[in-house]
Amino acid sequence: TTGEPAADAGPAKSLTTADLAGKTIGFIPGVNDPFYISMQCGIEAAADEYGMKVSTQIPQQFEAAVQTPILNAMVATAPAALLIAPTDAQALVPPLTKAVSAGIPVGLVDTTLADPSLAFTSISTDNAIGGGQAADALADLIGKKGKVLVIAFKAGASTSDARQKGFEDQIKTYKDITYLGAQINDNDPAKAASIVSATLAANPDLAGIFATNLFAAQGAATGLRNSGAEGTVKMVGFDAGSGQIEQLERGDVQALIAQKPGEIGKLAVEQVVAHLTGGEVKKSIGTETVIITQENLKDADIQDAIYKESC
Amino acid sequence: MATTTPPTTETSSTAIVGHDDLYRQPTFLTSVVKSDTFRLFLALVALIVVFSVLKPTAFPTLSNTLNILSDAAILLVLAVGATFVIITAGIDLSVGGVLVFSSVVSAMVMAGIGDGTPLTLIIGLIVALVAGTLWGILNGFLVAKARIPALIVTLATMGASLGASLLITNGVDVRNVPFSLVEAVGSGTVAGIPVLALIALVVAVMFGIVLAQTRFGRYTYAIGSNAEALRRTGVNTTRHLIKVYALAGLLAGLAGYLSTARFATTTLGGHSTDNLATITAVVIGGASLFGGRGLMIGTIIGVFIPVVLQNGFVVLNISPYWQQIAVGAVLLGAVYLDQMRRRSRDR
Amino acid sequence: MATTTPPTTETSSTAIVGHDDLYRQPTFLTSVVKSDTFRLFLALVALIVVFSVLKPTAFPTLSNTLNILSDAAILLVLAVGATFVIITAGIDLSVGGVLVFSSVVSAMVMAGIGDGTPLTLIIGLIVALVAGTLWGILNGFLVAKARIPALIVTLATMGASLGASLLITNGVDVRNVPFSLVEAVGSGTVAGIPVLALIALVVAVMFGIVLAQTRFGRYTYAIGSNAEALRRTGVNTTRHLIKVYALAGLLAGLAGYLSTARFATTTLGGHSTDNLATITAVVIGGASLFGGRGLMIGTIIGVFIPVVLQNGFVVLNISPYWQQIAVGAVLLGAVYLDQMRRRSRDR
Amino acid sequence: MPASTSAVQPLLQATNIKKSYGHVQAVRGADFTVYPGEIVSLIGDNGAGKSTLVKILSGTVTPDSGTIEMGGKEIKFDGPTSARDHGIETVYQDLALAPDLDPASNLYLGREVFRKGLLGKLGFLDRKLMLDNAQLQMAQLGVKLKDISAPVADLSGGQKQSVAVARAAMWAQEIIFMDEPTAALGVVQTQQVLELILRVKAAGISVVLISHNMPQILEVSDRVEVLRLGQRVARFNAADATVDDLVTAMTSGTMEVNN
Amino acid sequence: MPASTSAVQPLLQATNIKKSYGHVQAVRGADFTVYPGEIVSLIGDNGAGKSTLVKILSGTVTPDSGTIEMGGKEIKFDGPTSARDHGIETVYQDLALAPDLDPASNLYLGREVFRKGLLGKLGFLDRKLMLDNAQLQMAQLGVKLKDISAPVADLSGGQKQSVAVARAAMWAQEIIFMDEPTAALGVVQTQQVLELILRVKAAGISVVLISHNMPQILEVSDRVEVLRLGQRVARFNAADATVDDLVTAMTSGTMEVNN
Ligand SMILES: Nc1ncnc2c1ncn2[C@@H]1O[C@H](COP(=O)(O)OP(=O)(O)OP(=O)(O)O)[C@@H](O)[C@H]1O
Ligand SMILES: Nc1ncnc2c1ncn2[C@@H]1O[C@H](COP(=O)(O)OP(=O)(O)OP(=O)(O)O)[C@@H](O)[C@H]1O
Ligand SMILES: O[C@@H]1[C@H](O)[C@@H](O)OC[C@H]1O
Ligand SMILES: [Mg+2]
Ligand SMILES: [Mg+2]
Repeated sequence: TTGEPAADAGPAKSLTTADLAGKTIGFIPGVNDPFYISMQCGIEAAADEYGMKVSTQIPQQFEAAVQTPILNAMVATAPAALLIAPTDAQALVPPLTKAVSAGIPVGLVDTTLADPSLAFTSISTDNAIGGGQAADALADLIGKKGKVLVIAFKAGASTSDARQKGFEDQIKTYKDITYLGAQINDNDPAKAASIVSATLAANPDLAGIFATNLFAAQGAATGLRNSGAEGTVKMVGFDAGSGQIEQLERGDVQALIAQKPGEIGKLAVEQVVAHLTGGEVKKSIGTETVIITQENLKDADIQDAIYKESC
Repeated sequence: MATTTPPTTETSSTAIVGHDDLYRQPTFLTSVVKSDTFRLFLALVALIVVFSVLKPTAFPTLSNTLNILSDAAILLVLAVGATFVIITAGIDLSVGGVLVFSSVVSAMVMAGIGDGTPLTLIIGLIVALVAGTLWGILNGFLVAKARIPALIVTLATMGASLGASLLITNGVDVRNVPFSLVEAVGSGTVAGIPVLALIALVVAVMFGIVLAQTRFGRYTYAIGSNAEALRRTGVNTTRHLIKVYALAGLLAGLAGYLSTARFATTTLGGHSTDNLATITAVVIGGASLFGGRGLMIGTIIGVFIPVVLQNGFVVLNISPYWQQIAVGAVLLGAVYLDQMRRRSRDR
Repeated sequence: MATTTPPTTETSSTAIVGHDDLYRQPTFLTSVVKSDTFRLFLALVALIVVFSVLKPTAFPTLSNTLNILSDAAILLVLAVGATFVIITAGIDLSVGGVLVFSSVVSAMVMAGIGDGTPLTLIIGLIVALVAGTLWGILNGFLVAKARIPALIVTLATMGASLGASLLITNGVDVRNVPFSLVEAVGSGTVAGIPVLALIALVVAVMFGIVLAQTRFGRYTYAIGSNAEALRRTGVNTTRHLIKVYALAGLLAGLAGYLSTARFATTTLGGHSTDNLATITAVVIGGASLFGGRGLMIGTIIGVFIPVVLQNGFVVLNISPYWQQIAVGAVLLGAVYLDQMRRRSRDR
Repeated sequence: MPASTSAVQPLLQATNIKKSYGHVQAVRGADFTVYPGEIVSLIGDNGAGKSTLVKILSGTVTPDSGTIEMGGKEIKFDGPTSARDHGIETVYQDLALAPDLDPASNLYLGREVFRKGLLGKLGFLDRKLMLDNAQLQMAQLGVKLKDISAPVADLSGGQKQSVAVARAAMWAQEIIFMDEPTAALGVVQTQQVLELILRVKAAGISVVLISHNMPQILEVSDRVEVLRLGQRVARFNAADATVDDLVTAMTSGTMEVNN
Repeated sequence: MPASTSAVQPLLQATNIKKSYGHVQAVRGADFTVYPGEIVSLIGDNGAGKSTLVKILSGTVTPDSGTIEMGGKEIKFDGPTSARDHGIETVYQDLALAPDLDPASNLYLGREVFRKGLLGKLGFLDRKLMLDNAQLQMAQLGVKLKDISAPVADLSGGQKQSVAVARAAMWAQEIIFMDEPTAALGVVQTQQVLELILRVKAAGISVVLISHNMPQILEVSDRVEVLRLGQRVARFNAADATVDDLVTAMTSGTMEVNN
């Protein structure tokens, strides 16, 4: 893990770790999925060590307009600190500014803001690097030549954009690979499936697909299977829910870029504690990704990287 | 002011006007060709022709046709139910949630049994159908008995069924469904045709016949046309409405099962727009949201128009931003063509 | 079978039945208290009381009240337009897309000018209103002139306006909007009340008066009640319908501007559910999707019920999965209470 | 059947029926009697409450209070089904047709005929039979439809009314209520309906006729009951009454002495 | 105004009007004439095409072919507005009321009265004035409404029809078409409408009356035109005609010699 020391370390009033017991951390993920569930597990486990409670509220869609009222209501309950995966890099700035001015320290997890300075910490996967890794992995799988497609889960979501960008920048370095561009599935697996089958119809020689999150991967794998192209067309997916692992085992998918949501959660709680107790706070922490393939799947550390379904 | 009484010629017989002159019985062919649905069908054909001409190597191929069929299958099953609901002047926004719920409980049961024998698959199917039907009955009860507007009822049950699914799964998709289900139903084919598509077509044809030929269908039209008139003839309209929503639930249950088979997992996060897609298909097909009108053949065409559009645009590799615009434009065009003839009658 | 002619007593006068006996003029108070909307209002009050009792420290606070007002503001602006549309028996699914489009073009213009002077903000407002209105006119034209079902029209323009927004922004939200806009409108307050909420309330009251008191409002009811009757009286119903959709577009444009101010950016991905939320609010408020009925005060209450519910459940820290179920249940309950009295009349 | 004496037991006897809509009292303590096999006219000014009373007596509307007896036994209609089970059919003033369905479907609405055999068991309709019979019924009323498969919405005013009349006539067993059945009908069709009414009576079925056409009423009725402001104010033997008697009773607000 | 000779120029002259709906020919070459200040009845069997013809002559329906002249000049109605601009008002058989609006709103539909001053300019309605006038108009037709603010949907059949009649009478300048205006009316109200028709005529406005009540027609009309199967088959001077003449013309299928 990397990180730079925070500019303004610690809040006005410092507590001892003993004071933390019974206090609540509010957690608002981007949407309901195994990635955020694993993160919630990490947060709850870490909070438990300090006797803190976690109150989680989940938007039904990965949308700022859906997330904002939840945030506002959460602020009304005055938690000791708030951890949030903003669904838009800018749209969440005003309500989060209000939260901060209401005296609630805000930490960003997974996604981030265009200007994260209002948060005392932001912790996320380096998604651009992850996208680049996906490009390399896919290039290897297809022998560094052929047509590739990206399924972006949502236009405008910082993680989706960064993964796509990272992938695009890296895939350009392979001169024999033709990049077909990105199609957007709006977090809808069925849409991803039909995009894949239609692309295959237009490009029967499609060589590879990169799916930027698990909703995209789930649908893309289905599309391949329906067209009988599973295995022939190579696929790299972001995220490693159990469903993705199963697809990997079956050979529908060849590689997964796994994030470390549990660790993001754990680190986030540590930063909350540091912030509340006047310890040293890291303003920004990047977590790594792990590439999972059939070959390394059985490794113990890789098994750890698989997202949790319950804590 | 004086009134005038202008002159009048008394009648004298000139020609007997035959009664039957006033009505020219159309031949079967002309009545098909002049029907609304036929024009819609032509619009669909036109779309297919255009895409085929623009991308002859990729669009009109067997495999792409099968793609389109698979993409449309689950939507079609939902739309069959929605056709009944909409003809009653109702609306069902809950189908996506009910689909997910049925998918979840049936997947859990199958996973619980743990093997992939045909019996297990059949048990799973029954569970899905029952689960869907129960939600449908709840919808129907609240609409017909409690008289709460269908929009509110089904919006509420959409949230409730999705919430219940998340609760029982703890928010995580059920994935250990028997793979035999995926092989047999999800990606299986019979005579080269995807099983999913076959099931959907059988469902559409079967319920198309029910709608057109049976008393159940007739009451469905009558409720949408004038529920009070039907009630006054002594029909229990409440019960019929409940049955219609139950049918929509049953089909959403079936769709849930098919979805599990297709994706090899439940798809908790993926069905928030199914309701609009379904209603759109039915309305494209010529049914009126005000009830009393609609045909199953229209719904079938109405399902395929957006699916073909979406497939065609991806095949043409049109940028996704343009796609949204183009889909809208073509949709309007197709429906407009169809609509031109309907003017004379009311809304 | 023989027929009988039973005996008859000839009439003889006993009592004169006064005509006015047959109708008891209700007092103003009883007519308010017995009105549908009042019961809905009571349901809202009941909700607020329950939440306040359960969480007295967090729910009934000034700051939380202001939160709720801000959360409701943009939805309310949209719902005001939708009230008109729904009373005409129409539907507008495009508001989310039109909101985004207006937000995008006005943000781009303001960013282009580059300063944050009041003039710039006003230009931005005008751009947003014009953009929204143009989409609304397009909707109205296609619905009223081309006679395409409103559901299809507005679904198509929803996609088209969103697609256009994505195209002109290249899918990246416009972020460099003048911060003065955010300060003045987005998070500004007047006498402690959020400017957003003030604007929304002014809009609601103003158009509530238009609906109730002006010819524009009356034609709106008349079109939804019996468009053909209005047409036969010589009113240009096409033009009026276009105006109604234009108004909905205008208000979506305003909502887009307010959204830019609130979020300090355009929110390309954030409005796919605005249409259903809006329609739901109007229908909770007592308007009928079949047209001819609805009140602005109902819409206002109808906007606040779901917003208060959502806020209250989060404040109570109810598990999010349960929330979806609970929201549905409470919604049904509130509308049911309100609906009980409406039975007698038609759908 | 006994001769016309007060000893004849009423077929249907409604007593002190009340019904309000909101603040409006539509029927305020009305009585009404139908004897077996008679034609009784129910007359009254516009808004007197005739249609409301008919809806109550045919189970379509639930009264606020009052009793209804058939054959001396009190009955409670819970919905039109129970009225139908008592052999009551009604031609409603608003016709109560499904405008999107064709005349045949409307005639058989709620009494569809199934096909023979398995298909019938499955709920399949015998459309041909219903269509043919419908055409027959309509022809008996002097109505020839140009396009028998056109939805009722497309019919002329009189044609619509004929469909409603034909339907009630087809199914009645004990009583037909006819709320202004000839209002929209042509001369010939009106005559046919009056003949129909006499045929129905001859078959032992009672007819309750609502009409504003006084000569017509005196022509066909055995008795006349008069409603005013929601109450019965007079009863006449048609043979003894004149148009003037009827008009006076309808308009001058006297209330009958209970007999 | 000249005495009744053929030299009188028709106020409205429709020639060879045709209109089909799908496969159904509703009007098949009908002619129709209205002279200034007369009451002319348009009669015919159910389905003869009377209502369709009225809709065409009041601009509501566009004919497939045929010409309409007013005051000798050919006119094209593009919608009801232009007919209204020619001083034509119509009582439609289907009444064409907005059921959710109250009677006053319906009477003034399309001709709302604004408040005085600025508010009026802004489109604010003078609801009190309209309400008061509406009550007056209805009273003139002998109709007292129990709840003047109730939506028209809640009125009795006759009350609804009175609203439609009152509306047309209020606004007509040249011609009123009345498509069975008394079908649902009580005795008193019918008499009032007939008197209204005579008053209207006395004011120099022509009335076209459609009715199936032959005695009524002979009582009030100056002339009668007969439609059969979509064509004019006869014309009568009311004074010279008997009910039998009319019925024969309506039913026995002769076609008039052009005069
Ligand atoms: N559903 C309703 N809601 C409110 N008021 C109603 C309703 N139905 C009838 N009324 C009122 O009750 C009264 C009686 O109406 P009803 O239809 O029974 O009269 P009617 O005798 O049949 O008159 P008509 O001869 O005009 O048909 C009228 O004043 C009418 O306005
Ligand atoms: N909108 C329509 N669509 C189809 N057919 C129609 C339509 N309107 C009328 N018709 C048909 O045209 C014919 C004439 O109808 P119209 O209403 O003009 O008759 P009418 O003379 O007014 O009869 P009535 O005395 O019964 O009112 C009828 O056969 C009717 O079925
Ligand atoms: O990182 C997240 C993950 O890929 C998934 O949950 O989708 C949203 C992303 O932000
Ligand atoms: Mg009546
Ligand atoms: Mg007619």
